[in-house]
Amino acid sequence: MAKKIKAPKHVPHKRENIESEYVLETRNLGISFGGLKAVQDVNLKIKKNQVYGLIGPNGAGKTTVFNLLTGVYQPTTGSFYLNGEDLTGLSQEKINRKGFARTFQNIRLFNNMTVVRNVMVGLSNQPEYKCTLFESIFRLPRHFIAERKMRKRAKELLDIFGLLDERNNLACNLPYGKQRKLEIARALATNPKLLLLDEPAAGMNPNETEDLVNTIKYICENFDMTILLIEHDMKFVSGLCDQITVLNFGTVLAEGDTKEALNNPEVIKAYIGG
Amino acid sequence: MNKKEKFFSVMKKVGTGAQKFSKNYLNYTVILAVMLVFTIFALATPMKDSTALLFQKITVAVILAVSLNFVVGFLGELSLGHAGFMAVGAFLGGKLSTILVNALGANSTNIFILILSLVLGAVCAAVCGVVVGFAALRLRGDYLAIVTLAFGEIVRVVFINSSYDNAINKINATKLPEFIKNFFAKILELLDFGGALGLQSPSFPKKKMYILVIIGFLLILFTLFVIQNILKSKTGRAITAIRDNEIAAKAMGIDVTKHKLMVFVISAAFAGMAGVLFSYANKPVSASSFGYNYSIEILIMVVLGGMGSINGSIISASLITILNEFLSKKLTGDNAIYKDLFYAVILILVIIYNNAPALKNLREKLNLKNLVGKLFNKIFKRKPNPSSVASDAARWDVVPTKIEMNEVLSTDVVIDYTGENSADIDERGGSDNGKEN
Amino acid sequence: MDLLTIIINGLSIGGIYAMIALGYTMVYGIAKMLNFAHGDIIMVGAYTVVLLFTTSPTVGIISALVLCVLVGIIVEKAAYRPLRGASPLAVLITAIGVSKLLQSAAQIFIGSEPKGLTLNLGEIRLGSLHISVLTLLTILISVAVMAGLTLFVKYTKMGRAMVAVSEDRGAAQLMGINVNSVITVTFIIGSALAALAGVFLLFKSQSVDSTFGAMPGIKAFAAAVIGGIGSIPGAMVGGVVLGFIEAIFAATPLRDYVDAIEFAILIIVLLVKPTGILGKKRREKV
Amino acid sequence: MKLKRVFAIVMTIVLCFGMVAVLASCGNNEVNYAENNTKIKVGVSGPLTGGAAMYGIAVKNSAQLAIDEINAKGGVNGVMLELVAADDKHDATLVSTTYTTLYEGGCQLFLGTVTTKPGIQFKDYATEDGIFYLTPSASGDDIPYADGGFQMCFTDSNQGTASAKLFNENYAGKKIGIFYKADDDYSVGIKNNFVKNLDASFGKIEEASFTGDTSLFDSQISMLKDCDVIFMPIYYTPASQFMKQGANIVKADAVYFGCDGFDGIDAVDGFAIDTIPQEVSYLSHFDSTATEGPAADYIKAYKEAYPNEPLNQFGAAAYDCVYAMVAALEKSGEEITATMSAQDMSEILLAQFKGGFVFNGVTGKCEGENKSTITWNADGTVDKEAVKYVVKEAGANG
Repeated sequence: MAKKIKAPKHVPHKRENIESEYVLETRNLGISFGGLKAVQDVNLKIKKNQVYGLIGPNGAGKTTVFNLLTGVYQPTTGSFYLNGEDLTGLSQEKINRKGFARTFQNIRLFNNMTVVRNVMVGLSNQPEYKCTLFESIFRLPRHFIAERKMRKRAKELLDIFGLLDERNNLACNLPYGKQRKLEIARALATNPKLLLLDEPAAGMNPNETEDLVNTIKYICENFDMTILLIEHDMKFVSGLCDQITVLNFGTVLAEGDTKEALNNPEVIKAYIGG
Repeated sequence: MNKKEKFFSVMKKVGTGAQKFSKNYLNYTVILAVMLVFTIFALATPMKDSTALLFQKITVAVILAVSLNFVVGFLGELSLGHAGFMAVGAFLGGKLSTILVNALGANSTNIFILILSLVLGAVCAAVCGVVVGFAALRLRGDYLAIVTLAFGEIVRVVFINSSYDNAINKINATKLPEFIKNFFAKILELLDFGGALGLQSPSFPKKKMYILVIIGFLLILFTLFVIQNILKSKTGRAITAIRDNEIAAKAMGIDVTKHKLMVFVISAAFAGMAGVLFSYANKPVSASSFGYNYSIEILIMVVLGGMGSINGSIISASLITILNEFLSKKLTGDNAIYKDLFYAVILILVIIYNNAPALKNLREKLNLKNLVGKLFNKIFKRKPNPSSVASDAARWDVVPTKIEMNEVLSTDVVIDYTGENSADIDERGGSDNGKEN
Repeated sequence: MDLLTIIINGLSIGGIYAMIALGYTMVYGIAKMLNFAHGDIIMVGAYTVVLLFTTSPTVGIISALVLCVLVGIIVEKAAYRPLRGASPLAVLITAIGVSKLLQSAAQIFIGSEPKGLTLNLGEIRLGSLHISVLTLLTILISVAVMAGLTLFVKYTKMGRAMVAVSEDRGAAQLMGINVNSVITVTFIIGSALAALAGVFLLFKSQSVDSTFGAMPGIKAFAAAVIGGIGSIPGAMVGGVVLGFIEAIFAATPLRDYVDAIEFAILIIVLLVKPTGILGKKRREKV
Repeated sequence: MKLKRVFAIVMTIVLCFGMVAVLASCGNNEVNYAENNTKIKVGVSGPLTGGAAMYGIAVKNSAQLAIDEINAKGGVNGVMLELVAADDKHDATLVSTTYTTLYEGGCQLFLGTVTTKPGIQFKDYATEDGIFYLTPSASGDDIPYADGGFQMCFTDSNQGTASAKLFNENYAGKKIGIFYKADDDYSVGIKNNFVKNLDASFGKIEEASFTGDTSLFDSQISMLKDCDVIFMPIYYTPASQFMKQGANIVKADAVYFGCDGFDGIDAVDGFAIDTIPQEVSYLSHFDSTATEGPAADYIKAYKEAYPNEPLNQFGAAAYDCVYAMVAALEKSGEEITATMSAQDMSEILLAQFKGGFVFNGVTGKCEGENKSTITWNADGTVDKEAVKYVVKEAGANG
């Protein structure tokens, strides 16, 4: 039906796994919309248990990188690897199942579902809660076992974020800060190897931010997690990230240790203006 | 065992089953109870034909409304072709029962044949559900609604022209070998659904209609069993997650394709079953009964009962069917048109009341939403404190009314230009909320 | 049937579809809603003309325009505006309700029997070919309307405001555009086009009943989609394409399946190229 | 918690009892004629609203007219009649309501349904209950049956055959076109039989069709424009639209030839039939333009009683139906009471109608002041003479 006659000259990427010591490695990752190169030549290398920052002025292409990594957009150039496994060109849900989980800049919760059910949606694909549709419909034992286990796990996750008491409230009724936390909890529920946080501290007051920093640290340690985050709050970034990449106009401006990169004159110029 | 003892032993079994159900599943209990009372009455005294016929209509309407609600209320997609699925079930099931009854020389009330027809009707409708479901993968909102409407019309046109006497005559007039002529004649005969007049499939006589009603009640229970169990499982959470925010659902690893297809297929299958029930109660089965207007009638039941409320659908389908029956007897002549006007006005008012952003405060103050469902919850099931209202087991009763749903639905068209899994998402609805980056 | 006749028949019905589709496309492009009641506004217009035709056709046509515009404004204010910002599902269901409301109101006020008139505008004969004056008028006026709309959108302040609202309602509002009034104007234009289409449709069929506009309305929406919704020339192209499809299939043994074929084409277009022939593609930000 | 559960059970019981009460009030299946009936009830199911309302309303009014006349003359052996009309909107699914309304409401004489589609369901129910009906206008081939379903109108196939016969005799050598409605059983039924019985000498027949509510016939007119005679087995509304739209395109000396559905075409709203140049005629069992004779008497009486209501052959047939059933009852010589059951009355009627009952009515061919002669075949079909009526001669006068 949909013949590829009209398709843009997009050569399908042939997936090849590589040897890599990094949790996430991207090679020359880029995308162009029409003629506009929104992101080009991004090479990220993120080690295990690292909290990696992706910063840059507005419109630098940070969220686009996230969208590329999570399969929302398909890269026009380059590829990316999770522990050496090539994930380029996979669909969003497949990438998630491989081990990428993300939050959104504009919160995207399942608003008309309760908090605990939001998290349970994230748990759906875990092998330990496996039960088929048939088992669910006919209420076979595995359904109940899976449900009980999922609920327990969801409560544990909510407890970490201090949301346990809110678990039966609708997600849309939560205050803003808690909605952010719920999004992270929900992302964690998919048991990712890499967590992508898109401006997790946006709109939070200093107390909440500090709280969040602690939570992220906690996650990193206790969940054996690697985190890639986008943030504008430099204090937040320097307090959390050991390495960062600075994007500007879709290209990498600087990368490396947080302090060094932030003191890079190019970066300061990009931020302060020039 | 004599008839009476047998009856009581069955009753006892059903009784214990009912008690067990009533702990968690109120609607099963009520429907079971109604069914039992109906059965007792049907068996004990010959009931009026009109009563049995009315109940027959109610059972069909309830199955249709609940299955449509599965798509509209829970998946959040508008289907204007539900009558089309029903037509597929009615015609194919009816055709099968016609063939079987003729071939086996069986009675038209043969339950075995009825069950086979129900299965075939459901399967064929489900296949159509796959077709429409595929459209649902690429389209959303208004566009999908139009596709479902178009589907319903196509089904209607195909069935209304499904009389091939002329074609057979033309083939017979050619000089083809006899066996080819016979072959074509056989094929066309198989595809013949009566055309303009409709299919005269076997149906239950009025006096036996109560059997069809009981089967209808059992099918309602089956519908509820399947749909409610799906909704109260991880699949159901995934479906409501897709409704609430498709992009986030994908990011949570939910296979949107699979779930959307599944919802359309299941909903279509039940509509198909309702169609078979319909074909067993009506003669002829005419394609003109399954037009766009009938789809709208089902939609009205769903909307008035509350999108996303199964109990609401059951109640409103029953009440509207009874009201229709009552009004069509009471309103004669020109007055009958007022019924349509009434439904149209009620539909508009209910939607505005439930959805208008400006009425949010009023809504919260009056809190009428799902009034009946809430009354049910209040009286039967849930503790009266507010946290229990939000108890997650009951949360599938919630209707999306917030702007957020707009966010989901505003992206009408998902196009896949590359033919791969690229995620170019066409924005047609234009988002109203400035939150987007 | 010879080819020329098919072409003329196609243009004649296609012109009317185009006129309706123009209204659809305007409303859909700017108000972002599928106005199911558009077809029924056509019916309102046609009824007005029929009832006033014996008095004076001109008065009939003018009152049809006025009444349709009034109905359009009332419907927009009373039924659609309260739902601005609500889910499109709700708006769509309301539109269906409005459509049913107009139909049953027409039945109550005018009756379920069709009303008719007899009109003969004559025809032009070119050899064996007969072209009715009405067909020529239909084509001319729909082209003129399309041109007028294009100019209006391009060169007037209100037109540019419409484009802005259709591109991004939020941003347009921030730029000081009164979105409400833009949408009202859209509905006025759409309803006026519906009235015009109603007049031509009536002159063609010479009879009207309460479901007069329903089918042409849905088909014209199909035309708008095929042409590319939101695109003014697209509506024109879509309408003519649909008119040709109808005329061509009417001459084949498949004629009884014409509706099904048109809807099948609609589905295929939506699945393969949802932006239609002349529509453009946009992407959503995540 | 516990209280709630108890309450739930109580509520369920109350609900069930409520239903019991509802069902009980419905009573059992036996219709109590002795209690309900003081007059003989005549039941008819027809479209009183919707697109086909003009037929149902004409039937209802005409039946009422006949009943009023009979009552004024003292009823059936002194027992008065009463009409019960139920609205089926030409929808087969509503027959379950209309039939039970009539039957359970105590009707004893049945006019069946006005249209064919609901009529099939009606026939099923009537067979089950052992009810006789004489339908004025449900012309489908499936409607009549030997054990109780009789027709006052011709069946579709008989109309098709009769028309073909007329064509074979009158229009030999002309180019024939057919314009029919593909999704209407009436139209398709007549058309198929017409084509089947047409002489082979006519050569190729142009067929054009339409479906649904379409009112634009450009393509169909283009296809039929060269035909000399256009056969139109359709109702008058689309026929009038076709004629108006094709006035200048179709041959000016062509003939539009219709069936009983044409009856009333000269009274269609907004259709100035004199402005079209072609001839319009039809084959029917009733002449609604009659100015003298029994048909004219009926028309006059109808117009006096219902000046603004639709008048067509459906009504005339219904008028005849009521008179025919009453005549049959009177002829039987049995004692007729208002409290007889429908089954008993049906038995009497069936015996009469199957036993060579002859009725003189306003439909069929009336010679001068004499009423027509109508008899019935054992299979329920009617035997009377159809007449070709010319509504309008060729040539435009307007």
